[in-house]
Amino acid sequence: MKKIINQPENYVNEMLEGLYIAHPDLITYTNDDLRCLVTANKKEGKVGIATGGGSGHLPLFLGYVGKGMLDGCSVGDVFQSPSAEQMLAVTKAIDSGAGVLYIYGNYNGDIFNFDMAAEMADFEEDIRVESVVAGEDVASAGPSKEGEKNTRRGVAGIFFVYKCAGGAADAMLNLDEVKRVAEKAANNVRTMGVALTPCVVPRVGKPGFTIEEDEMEIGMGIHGETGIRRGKLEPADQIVDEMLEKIVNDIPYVNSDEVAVLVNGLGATPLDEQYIVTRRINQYLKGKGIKVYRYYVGEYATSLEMAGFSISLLKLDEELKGYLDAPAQTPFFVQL
Amino acid sequence: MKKIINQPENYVNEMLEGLYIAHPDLITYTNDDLRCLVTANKKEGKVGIATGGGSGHLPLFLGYVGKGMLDGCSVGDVFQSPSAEQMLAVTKAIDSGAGVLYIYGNYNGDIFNFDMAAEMADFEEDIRVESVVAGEDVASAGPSKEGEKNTRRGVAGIFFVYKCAGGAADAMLNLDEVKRVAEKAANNVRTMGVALTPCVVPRVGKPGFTIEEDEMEIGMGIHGETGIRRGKLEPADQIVDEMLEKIVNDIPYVNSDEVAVLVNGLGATPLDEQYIVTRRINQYLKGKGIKVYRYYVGEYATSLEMAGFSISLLKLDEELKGYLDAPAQTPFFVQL
Amino acid sequence: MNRTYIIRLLKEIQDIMVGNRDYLINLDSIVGDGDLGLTMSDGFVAAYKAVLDSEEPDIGKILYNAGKAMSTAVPSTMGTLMASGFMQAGKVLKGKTELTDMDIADIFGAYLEGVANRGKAKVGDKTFLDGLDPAVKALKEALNAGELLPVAATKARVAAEEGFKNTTNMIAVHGRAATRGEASRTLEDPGAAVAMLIMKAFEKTVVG
Amino acid sequence: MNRTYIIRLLKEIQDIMVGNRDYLINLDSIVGDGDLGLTMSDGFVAAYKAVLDSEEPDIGKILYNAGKAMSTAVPSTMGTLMASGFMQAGKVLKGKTELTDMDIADIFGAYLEGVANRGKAKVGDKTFLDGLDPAVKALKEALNAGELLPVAATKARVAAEEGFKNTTNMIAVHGRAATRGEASRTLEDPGAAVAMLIMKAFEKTVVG
Ligand SMILES: Nc1ncnc2c1ncn2[C@@H]1O[C@H](COP(=O)(O)OP(=O)(O)O)[C@@H](O)[C@H]1O
Ligand SMILES: Nc1ncnc2c1ncn2[C@@H]1O[C@H](COP(=O)(O)OP(=O)(O)O)[C@@H](O)[C@H]1O
Ligand SMILES: [Mg+2]
Ligand SMILES: [Mg+2]
Ligand SMILES: [Mg+2]
Ligand SMILES: [Mg+2]
Repeated sequence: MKKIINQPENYVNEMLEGLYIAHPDLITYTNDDLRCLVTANKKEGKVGIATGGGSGHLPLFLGYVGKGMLDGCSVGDVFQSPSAEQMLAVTKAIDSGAGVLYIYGNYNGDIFNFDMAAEMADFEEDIRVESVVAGEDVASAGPSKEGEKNTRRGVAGIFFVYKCAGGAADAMLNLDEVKRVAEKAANNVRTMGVALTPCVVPRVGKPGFTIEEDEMEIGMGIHGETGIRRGKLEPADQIVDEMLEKIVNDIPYVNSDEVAVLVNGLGATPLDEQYIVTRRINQYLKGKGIKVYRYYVGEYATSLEMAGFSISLLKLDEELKGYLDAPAQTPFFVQL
Repeated sequence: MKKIINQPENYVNEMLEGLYIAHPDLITYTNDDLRCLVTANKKEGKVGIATGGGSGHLPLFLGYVGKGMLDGCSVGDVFQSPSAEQMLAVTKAIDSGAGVLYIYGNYNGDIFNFDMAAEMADFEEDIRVESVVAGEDVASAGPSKEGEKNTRRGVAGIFFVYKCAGGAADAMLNLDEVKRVAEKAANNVRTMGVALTPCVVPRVGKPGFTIEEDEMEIGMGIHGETGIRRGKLEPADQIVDEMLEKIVNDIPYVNSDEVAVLVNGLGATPLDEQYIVTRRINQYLKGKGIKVYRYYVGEYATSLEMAGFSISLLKLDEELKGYLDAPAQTPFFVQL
Repeated sequence: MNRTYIIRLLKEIQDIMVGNRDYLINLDSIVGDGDLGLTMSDGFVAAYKAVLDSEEPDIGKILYNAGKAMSTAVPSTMGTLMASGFMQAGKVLKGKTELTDMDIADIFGAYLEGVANRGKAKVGDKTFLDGLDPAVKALKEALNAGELLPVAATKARVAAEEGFKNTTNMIAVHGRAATRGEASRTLEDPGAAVAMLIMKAFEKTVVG
Repeated sequence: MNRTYIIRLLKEIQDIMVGNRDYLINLDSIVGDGDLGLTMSDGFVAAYKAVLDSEEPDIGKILYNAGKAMSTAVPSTMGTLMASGFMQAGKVLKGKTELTDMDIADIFGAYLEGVANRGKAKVGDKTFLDGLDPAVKALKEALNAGELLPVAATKARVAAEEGFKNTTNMIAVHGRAATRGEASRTLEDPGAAVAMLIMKAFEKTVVG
């Protein structure tokens, strides 16, 4: 395990200490708990947006707290949910009377704790809370049928949900409206990933799985969850085509649809390679008659030092375009 | 070699194609050559700033072309200098009568080519060009004596030189003044790095060096140049202390000096670890009575998929603070 | 029975979870990530500690506080589900300082309800519910039939054991085990084992 | 001698670099990164190609264009240095269409000057200069002493060979080899080998 760390037990807290030191103008914490991260610029009267989840995915989740996006984030241990109590503390700190929207990924632990926190907020604090769960990894399960629970894992596409909901809240829409926008984004985003190397949870000290020197795993989750298939590493263009085929057929997209594209590095994959991927995405979507409104390329949701990347597509309408384009300023994402 | 690429020969050009697709509002190219990258928002009357160098260091070098920083960048093959002809093409495209400043790293190939380009610009195009060479890796050589050539390698600290010079040019200072500011920044920045794993140049296909599973190399350069010492991997705090000791004693910094700090990931090292490093830097500098004016944390100058990080300190005065704080917008760096 | 009994019950559950830490780790290592022994022993220790020194006479509040402490200590899948069970029991029992035998059955009934509401699983989904649901049914049936609490508790414990064993005939549809699909059938569900252990601890508090 | 001679000279240099590609790769692999055989053969091929089909009578322009082509093709350390040599020679010879023997010596003198200006190395720093500098001196001395060009060319070639061999008594202070410090002394300098090859090619054009 080659990591630049001190005691593995202190990994998350020391990371957070560094974070508050580097970004005092944007973020702070509440409840005397480093893991209850909130914006340093609370906007009165605005719907608060909270997220949360396990550590090990920076800039996810906490990195999107700031102006124009999220207002708070509860921070768990590596790949572990934070507690409902921490979520509640964040909720209390960011509510300014307009209620709070939770946006988080579709994982058991997070769901249970956010649900519990929402109940506590209601019973104990009289804060109205609504929730939107992002689950858009097309590799993790089939599409959910009408009325059925969505069992797909939430991965990098949650960035688009944050951005659109953040834009809506910043425009002073009310809680129901912000929730509607977040749901629209969540329903119209699809992601697929590929992993080349495993990652090491600091307290575990060894890789969560092994993969041969000439292999890749298409569809692997951001905690190393099993993907769709493992096979020999292929040229970038071929990998991109396979991933996009699955994504594009899932919504499905039709000719002349407009999308935003997120190319996301999982940790160890250089930016160069992410742009080689971008080039192919552009060719592929052109071939399908799908227009790209905007590209985002970089590390948006990682898995420690895993090598690999994911592609997310967000199908846009005029409303989503507006909120996507709205300015934002957070420690890891600035848009004018 | 686990890379998401097509033919290694096409690595740089395909990366550039993706880059232009993703950032059409900020960058374009000149001379029908993808490798002659220039801003899409030329500001008339402003001193042009050009850089250039080998690929494999994204976001360096090209990623800082945009508003408020650089105006152009010639792009070489991985770890290879671009040609003087490409530099000249960029120079011609970005000059708007106020002359052009070259800022680049202290490497033989780059120096020879930028010097040749400057001569061509003068002889063939009547464009006045000045140059500032960044060489601030304290691990690569001793400090240069009065009048002697600086033999230190240029690494991540060049970001500060870009930022300050970019701010000065954007404030419409003339070429001599912009050069003076760039030189001041270059003279007051110091960097040191540590590497944990090697990187693979795509056309070479195998690591440039080997390093044991429990070892690190302090002071290694961003092309894998030999460092100061190789030893067992140590806790983060100990590594930081050793690096800062060397940096702080080099200028030297004195009590109550103010600095900007850049914590830079070399490629595969997660952001979490970079913040663990930030935390310790803060403790260390506090202990020395050195004030930190501003932190920058993230991947600013990488070495493909190398694991490791570097620390850069820029000693500030009021003038540099002003230019550092000035707004900028490039594909990889946005500051309000 | 009053607050003293409830605290005794929490202590027995704590002890049995600590004692079966490795057993649970092993069970969870086969189908999941192996953390269940750690989270259950840490979690029930936290629940017991939180109420041990309180003077609180309201049994509802005691149970609620135990749940909150647990949810803070171990915000994992089962940690949060067990906390939800306690908190629901707390809400249902709120205001009581003395318990009838039927109140005891209601505690477990509410606990079951709390877990079911939180996890949204159904009986038969191969979860904790498949251990606790038959136990609650057996407990209530026996008390309704006029049996004494110790006899009813033993019946509940036996039902929980059988429920746990029956999970080897079910396909997992929740959590990590679910990704195995049909291959999960013959495996014992670790969460159901926790239900069985809770019932064992309960039996001990009344049978002695 | 006119443009035909210069093009012949460029062809001979190209041929010798292509023929010594592996020799230069091996030399540079010992002290550097092993690319010198590739950059010198690619670079001098590009230089020759750029002027081969031109009708340009101005010898200065021919040399300048050869240099520009080389700098575009191989922007490496030695690639750019060799290009700088050609371009300086081009500037000095500008306007000439016929060459005296002394003009030939001036070409190499200017080439040396171009490399020295670009690289800012001194004779004795264990570089290309240590191969070419003694050769240029020998060439001029012989011509000044009234020797015929073929004889002078042979003396220059011998001097370059000796200069190259003498680099095994120098410590490298530029480029990759410099990081070795004292340990670089006994190694042959690859750049000086290139100077020796250039002089061999030159000798061939006049001795036949
Ligand atoms: N929705 C649910 N409702 C009730 N119990 C559940 C649910 N999902 C999972 N479980 C139980 O949780 C147990 C695993 O708990 P735990 O080890 O904490 O989960 P993990 O480590 O996979 O997050 C399973 O054996 C199952 O009994
Ligand atoms: N400043 C300099 N002036 C003249 N020649 C130099 C200088 N620096 C290096 N050289 C020559 O360049 C040769 C190496 O060239 P090359 O292989 O292109 O360099 P690299 O691959 O290390 O960039 C050395 O053997 C030396 O003769
Ligand atoms: Mg990374
Ligand atoms: Mg990276
Ligand atoms: Mg588990
Ligand atoms: Mg070389």
